Amino acid sequence: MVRFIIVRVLGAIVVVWIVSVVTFLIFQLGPTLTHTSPVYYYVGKIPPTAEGLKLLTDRFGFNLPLYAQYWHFLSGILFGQSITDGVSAPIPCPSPCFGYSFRQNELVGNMLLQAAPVSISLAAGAAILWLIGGVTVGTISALRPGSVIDRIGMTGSLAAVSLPIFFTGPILLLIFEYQLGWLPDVAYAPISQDPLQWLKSMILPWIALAFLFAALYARLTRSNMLETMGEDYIRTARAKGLSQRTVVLKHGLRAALTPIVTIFGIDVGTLIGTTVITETVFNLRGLGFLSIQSIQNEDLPVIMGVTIVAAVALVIANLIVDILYAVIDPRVTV
Amino acid sequence: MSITSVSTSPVASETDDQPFLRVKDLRVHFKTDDGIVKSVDGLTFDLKRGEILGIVGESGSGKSVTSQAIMGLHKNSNARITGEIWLDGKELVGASEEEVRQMRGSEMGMIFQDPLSALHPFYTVGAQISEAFMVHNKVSKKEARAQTVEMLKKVGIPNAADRYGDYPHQFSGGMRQRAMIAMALICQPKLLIADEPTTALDVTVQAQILELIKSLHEELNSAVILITHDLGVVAETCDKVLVMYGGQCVEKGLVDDLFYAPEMPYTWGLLRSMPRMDRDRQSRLLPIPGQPPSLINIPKGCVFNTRCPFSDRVEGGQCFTKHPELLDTAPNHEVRCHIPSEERREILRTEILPTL
Amino acid sequence: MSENVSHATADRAESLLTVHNVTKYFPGGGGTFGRHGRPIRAVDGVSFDLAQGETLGLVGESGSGKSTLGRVISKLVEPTAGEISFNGRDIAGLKPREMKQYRREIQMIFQDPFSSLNPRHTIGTIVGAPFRIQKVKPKLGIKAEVQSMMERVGLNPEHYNRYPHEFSGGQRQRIGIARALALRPKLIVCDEPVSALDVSVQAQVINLLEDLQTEFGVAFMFIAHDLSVVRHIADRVAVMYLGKLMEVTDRDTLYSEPLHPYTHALMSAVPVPDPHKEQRRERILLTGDLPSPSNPPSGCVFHTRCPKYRLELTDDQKTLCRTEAPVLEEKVPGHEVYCHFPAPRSGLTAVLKTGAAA
Amino acid sequence: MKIKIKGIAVISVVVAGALLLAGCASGGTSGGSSSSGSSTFNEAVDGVVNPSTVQGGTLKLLSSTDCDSWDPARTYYGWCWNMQRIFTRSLIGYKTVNGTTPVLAPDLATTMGTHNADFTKWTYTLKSGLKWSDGKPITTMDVKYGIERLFAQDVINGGPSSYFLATIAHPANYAGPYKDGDLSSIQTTSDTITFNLSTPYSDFNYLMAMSAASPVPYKTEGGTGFVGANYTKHPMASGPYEIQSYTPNQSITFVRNKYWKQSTDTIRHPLASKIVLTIDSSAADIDSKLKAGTYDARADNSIGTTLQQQILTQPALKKYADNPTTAFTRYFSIAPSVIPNVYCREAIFYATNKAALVQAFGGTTAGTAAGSMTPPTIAGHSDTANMYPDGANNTGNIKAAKAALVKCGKPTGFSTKLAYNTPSETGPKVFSAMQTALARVGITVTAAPAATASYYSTYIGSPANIKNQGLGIAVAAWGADFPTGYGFWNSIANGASIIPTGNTDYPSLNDPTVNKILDAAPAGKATDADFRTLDDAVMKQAVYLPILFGKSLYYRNPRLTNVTSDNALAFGLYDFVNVGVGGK
Amino acid sequence: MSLPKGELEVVGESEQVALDSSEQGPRSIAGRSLWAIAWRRLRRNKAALVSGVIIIILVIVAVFAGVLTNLYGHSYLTQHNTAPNSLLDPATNMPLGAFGGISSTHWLGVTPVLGQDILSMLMFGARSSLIIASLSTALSLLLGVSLGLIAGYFRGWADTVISRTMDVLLSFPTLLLSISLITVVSFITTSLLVRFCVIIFVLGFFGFPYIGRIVRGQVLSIREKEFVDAARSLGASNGWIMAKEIIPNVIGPILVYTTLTIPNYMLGEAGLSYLGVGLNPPTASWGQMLSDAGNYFQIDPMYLFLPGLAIFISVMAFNIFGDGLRDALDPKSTR
Repeated sequence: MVRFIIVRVLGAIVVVWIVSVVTFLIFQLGPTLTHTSPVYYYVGKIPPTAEGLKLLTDRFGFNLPLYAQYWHFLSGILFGQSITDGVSAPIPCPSPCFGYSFRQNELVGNMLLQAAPVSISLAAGAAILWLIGGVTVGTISALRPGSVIDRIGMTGSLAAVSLPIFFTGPILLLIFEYQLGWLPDVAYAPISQDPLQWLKSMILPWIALAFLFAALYARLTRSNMLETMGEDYIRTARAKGLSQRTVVLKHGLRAALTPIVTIFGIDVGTLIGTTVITETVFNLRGLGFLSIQSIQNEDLPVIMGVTIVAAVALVIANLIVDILYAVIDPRVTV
Repeated sequence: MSITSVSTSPVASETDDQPFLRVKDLRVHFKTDDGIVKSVDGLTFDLKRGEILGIVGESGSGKSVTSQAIMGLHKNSNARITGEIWLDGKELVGASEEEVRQMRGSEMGMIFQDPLSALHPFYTVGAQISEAFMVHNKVSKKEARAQTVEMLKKVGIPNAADRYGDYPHQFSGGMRQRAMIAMALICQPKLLIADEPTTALDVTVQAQILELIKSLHEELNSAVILITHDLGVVAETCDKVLVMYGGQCVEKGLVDDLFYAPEMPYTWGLLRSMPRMDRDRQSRLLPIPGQPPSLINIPKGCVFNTRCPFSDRVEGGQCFTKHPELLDTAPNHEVRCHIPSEERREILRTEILPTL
Repeated sequence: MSENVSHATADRAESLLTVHNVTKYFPGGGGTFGRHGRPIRAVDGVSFDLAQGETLGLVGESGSGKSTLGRVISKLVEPTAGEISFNGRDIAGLKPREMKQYRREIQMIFQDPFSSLNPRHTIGTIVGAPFRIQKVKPKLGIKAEVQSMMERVGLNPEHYNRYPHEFSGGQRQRIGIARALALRPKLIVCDEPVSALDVSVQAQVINLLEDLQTEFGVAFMFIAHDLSVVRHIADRVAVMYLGKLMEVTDRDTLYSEPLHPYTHALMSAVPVPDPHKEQRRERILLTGDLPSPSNPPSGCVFHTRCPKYRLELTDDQKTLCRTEAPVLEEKVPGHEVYCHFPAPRSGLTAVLKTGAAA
Repeated sequence: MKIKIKGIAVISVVVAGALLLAGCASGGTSGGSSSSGSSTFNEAVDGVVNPSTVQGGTLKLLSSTDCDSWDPARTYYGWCWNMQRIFTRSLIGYKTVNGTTPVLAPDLATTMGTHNADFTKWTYTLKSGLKWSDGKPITTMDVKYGIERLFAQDVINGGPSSYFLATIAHPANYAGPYKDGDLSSIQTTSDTITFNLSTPYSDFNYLMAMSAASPVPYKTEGGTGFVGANYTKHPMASGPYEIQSYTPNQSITFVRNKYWKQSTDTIRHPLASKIVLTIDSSAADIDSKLKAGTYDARADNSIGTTLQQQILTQPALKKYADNPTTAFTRYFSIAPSVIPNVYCREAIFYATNKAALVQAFGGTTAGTAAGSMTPPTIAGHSDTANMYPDGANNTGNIKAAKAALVKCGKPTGFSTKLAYNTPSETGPKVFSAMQTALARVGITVTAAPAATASYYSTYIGSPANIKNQGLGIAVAAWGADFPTGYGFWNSIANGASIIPTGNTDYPSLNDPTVNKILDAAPAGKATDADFRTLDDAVMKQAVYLPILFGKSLYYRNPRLTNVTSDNALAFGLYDFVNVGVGGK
Repeated sequence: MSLPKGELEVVGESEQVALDSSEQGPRSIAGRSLWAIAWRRLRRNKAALVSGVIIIILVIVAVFAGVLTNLYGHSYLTQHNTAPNSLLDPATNMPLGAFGGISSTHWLGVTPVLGQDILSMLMFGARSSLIIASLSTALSLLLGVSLGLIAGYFRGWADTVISRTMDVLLSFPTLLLSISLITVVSFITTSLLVRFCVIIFVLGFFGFPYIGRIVRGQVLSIREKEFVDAARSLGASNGWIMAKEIIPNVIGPILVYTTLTIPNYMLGEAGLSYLGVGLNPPTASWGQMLSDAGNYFQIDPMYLFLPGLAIFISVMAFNIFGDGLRDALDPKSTR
């Protein structure tokens, strides 16, 4: 097991490394392709004088060869670095240092730390909702295939899967916030400060996001469950005289949910960095919002930071899922 | 050992040697898109404690469906089950799911063909057996565990206590089937249904498992239904045999009757078509021509008529018009065939036995 | 069928296929980086030969390596070591064109009538595939040839355009046979061709195989776990255990006087459809499980489960079994055995010898 | 100056204009707290709504984005200049902000700057008793330092620094106080500060009224960790409020600066004891909060479509709304580098449907169709000027357009690209409207949307890019950074101001007549009539196609007192530093 | 088809036998391929059929959008925003009349601000949507099928390289990369064609690992089938085996996946357009409409509702049809 984990962690590190290289190349080379000095993407302005430009080019290291720039970027993440804005005392940026937004005058790390709780709240809350909702609906449907409940559940899920969040989101807002006025002030507040406000700000995004995923999970659960309930070992369980409840919950769900755990972990991991649309629709300042905002502002260090964090979240989710899978499915040889 | 024919002693249930299991006119029909599949169509048999009944037949002949009907495993499915199943004086077809469930495991146990897929891959073998014990016995986990280890020892699993915590995939095929047997028998049911228990196993392991079933059956004095397609297994293990074809019983009798005095042309065909290890090879096997019938469009008349080489010997083509009854031909020996009994024996003597 | 010919040693000279010391190791599983761990010795130094028109039965439990051996011979799997010569030529050094020729000479029939036919192709396509692949143009055209082949194996030639799912298991197996025979090969490796069939159908297929052998003079390597079927169809029989051959001899000798304890155990375990015999016969139960082929026992690979080793041998003899591997050699003329102490076993063979006079 | 409108950065405005409102400040009228007293539509535009002297309470503001910077030197958004007014003072300030002519007045200085004959030397005297929010006195060195910082281009980016770099004499490679120390051209005594300019500049007082000219504590700036670029996180307050807390992109809270004395400040009359600005990126949210009255006003720009529609249809709401002009002009830049033939450009002028464009920009509350570039608040404006008459209802003059096309030699039309920034609510609509209009005469336009962030700086702000990509038409907007003809025109029309990136003369207009007038203006040698001539000269080139003179729609909470529009700094946004909430 | 497995066995056989037994009766000699059987099953699935019809209508609308809007009489480019024929309230810019200006001439009303006909816009939106969805699906298929086939068939290092690559791709925050990529490219060129291509590339390329994995899995299992061995033992080359034996068997899953990927990419395009990095005007796009409608949804909810409904119906039709196809091709899968 230890060996398995080590190997998987090494693999994950390699993936993150590749992501860092590709991210660096895309975002560092991309601006150059637009015939604009990359300095622009750091400070948002090209200094009017050539001297000014050279000063900045040197300061950000754009005069160095690409590999050196990459190493600077990577070593910052690995070992930390000090950021200098040219005047004030160098700002210590401990590892993992994702750089410094010269536009926002903020360590990218701090911006990520500020945004992450929002995304995590969003992803976690929605995940709990959709997992419970989806699995329940899927299980009920699977137990009575072809029944009215099944049909309603599956048609509903199909419908829900087909509804984009930028459609359901505004409609939810329209109904609950503007028409009914139930959630008048939905500004996000950290759960540690104001749990009620936190809940109020999250409830609609959760519903919108969970609605979509619950539908996917209901379908997935149902199909897995149907497959599982047709397995020989379910027949065995029934032949033992177990009650239908035990058969379904202990023998059926256990096996049916195992593959879902994999998908679940990866979905949550993916969501943390990429709920761009949900966060846009609901005006939540999470990582997704931060990313789209920095893309629009062309704030390069932030874009790279978010991208890598999103990739790390996904890779970690993958890793956890892999390890978890080995734990819950004894057949996986470790 | 004797078969108490239902038709001849309708009051048998009040006598001392009442059959432990009585299946009467059992029909299991499935509704499908293509039509109704008559998997089992009018099956009747009795079984007493201490007896081993072999049910033989080709795939699709309704053997497994019968066994699952007895276990009540078709409840909550789209199967339509009619007829009667009496187990130890209790009728099962009309009973509620809950009543049947209570009896599953405690009154009747079952083992399946493929022990790997029949065991839950995520639970340890021990836990699965303990679970079977705990459903029907109010005991602590610890006691159940002790009982399970005991049972595992009994079915011949070495280091039973250590292997309690193993997962099914860590067991070999034979071990798994032993574990299945332990699971089926841990509540000491009086009826054990073994559905092709050795088909997936090698001959050497098959021999071990059959031995085990026989010895446990003797010890528990249980009734056993052994479903198989292998006449050798029947010859080795069973007291009585029921031959199924197209969802129906075509011949039923004691093992000796069946092997030495079979009367149904299908049984003859089965016996003749087998290559035998215990004999020098003949020049040629004598297969039954054609294919088994569809269970949706069961042929009119005798279910075997499309493949029977003797159907032209019955007057008026009855074989193709009239469904033959399952009739006594000798004590405890019933046959479903239009050919008169004497003629059948004559054919057996002159045409069949020499070719076996 | 050539039942009147005793193949024991007579035709060795004109052997069609000679297998010498063939070994196939698969890389051991486990480990994320793979390839470490002990290799699985699926076939471990097997030698035998096969004459033209002969049927060699290859029996053994699952995991004994018999299927792998069949696949090595039909070149689906490359052997790790050893030589295979066909018609006197070592097939290891065949050039691609010669290899293609070799493919024509050796065909296979598979166990699973469902997975051995591509469900998306019609029967015509399936049976005609050998011609297309080998770019052979039959005189009357592929369709006519295929239809005549279908007729020959007992299929309605009008079903040329039907799909495999429209046929029963037995019929599908006939399709597989037709395909194997299309190019008139010299050898067909039959990998458990009847194991998945019901008895009544099994007999039809066995008869068909025998007829075709007579007609086309093809040799069979007949892999099976069913000793009864092998007794019926094979001229010679090889018994395999854990990648090695335990005993090779002609059918009659094997069934009347098997010498290897493993063969004894196998034979005693086969249930015979005769209750009286069943009650009388001696039963040798093997204990334990098949050892892992990646970690075979030292010395004689069978000694861990050998009833003779356990019950009859002296300590010195046991030491020999444990430490020194026997070789497959002719202990009795025409009868090769892999055992230090081969001996017939009367209690067992009595049942087998009594013949039809039960 | 820039404003942000739904993600569009638009160069804009400080207004000069007509009327100066007498007695608006702390003058006469009642001090009653008639918190929801009578109010009418547009009341704050030219006057003061609910005049009051009641102090206390919290003013709650909303904006959709954070300021580009809170460092007075680095901000260039108009609304942020309005916010700077809350806590930052400079030598000169705007005393009167509403009406059409904001009036300059000394702020930190005792009087307006004195200058030499050719406007190359300007001297100011600092008031006494001025203190920073940490209690330390504000010195002339602080003022000087604040301006020296602008030269550190690698540190202090953003903001209108180019004005200062172009006017104040300095060594060629002077890189600001951080690297090169003192700038000798700015001389200080204990209470005076003298600027030596490299070129005459008669509008210098206007430069001194920019927040970029605000003092910054000499060398210490905002304290450890808050120097240089980081000053934005903790700018020192010289005005009546100081920053209590600031969370970027979330909120900023101002509380009263106890070291500020009313006696030193004739411009500001703060009432609220606290001002909170909350950032909420959803326009719909902002609208609903304003309507619900949980917030007082929007601090950054026009209210959203939803509230606009409600205001325009509900008189009960409309009376709390104002629709001031913004003194900026929305226009198309037509690049001669892409469309060299002036008649082809004229064809575009004639074919344009300004009515539809006004609609696309938000309708009549967003502005009125413009006939020339100079907005009403700037010298040289003429209500009647329209060199390219565009027909009744401003829907275009097809006939003239076709005639122009014939003269151009392309009677069947031609193709070009229309650049606009994205994402934006109006950009695509403006494009569609323009496309439809030009299609009427056979001119085909394809869309060239570009990311907002780089649109003005490197997309249409790069003459090379305009040429390379063939961006014949580009959406733009312009308002003067200070309300003079020179302030309006110099950056967009003077051939000398064309630079490779960050260019604001998008069509690269380089006309001798225009250049001459603009070159003379800093020396005070340009009259209003000259600017009228200039406007005509520009229009004649057919490179600036004016669309509309902008207006904005604002909504004020009924409880607000002392509300008036700030036309000097913030295109009519309310002058928040003087707004009260009736003590609550 | 929702029998528990134990019973399916019986049914499967009986179906089998049922077919065999019909040999006796008069019956067409031509066999019924699995496709024919799937088609028969599909025909019985009402919902799938209705969805199929909707898809066909959608395709027709997309292909003949120009003709249809001509017949209908309104180009979506026509703006009814200025006097004298304005359909908008001059003060608010919102459509006059109830429900976003629905009338006998403008069946689904007009847009706010510009007053364009919504129905014609939706029709052209269908075109954009389908072009992007189908071409990016094609790209995904091309990459996914070929790489999945190679990985699954040859295994070994090819598999390792391809699978790892797909893993890495799946670990990318693709949406962020897509947005950045589109932003960068749009800076270099404004060509509509390039824009289409970039969106198609972004959707298709980042989406291919999903189908690649599926195909690889399928190929891995198919190559273990004995018919592959049979072909190989006949001397068939790898190319022959892939083309003749394996591909025909993965077409089913690929087809199903295609019908399920198209709606995903429709949503993807709409999402990108919603975020402002999708299609630009004058190209009509549902996502763009939704994005624009977000500005007015409190005042003119119809404008939000209609493109939303268009996306919903199309996506759902594809999903239902895909589900139906899956059930028809593989009755045991009850997903």
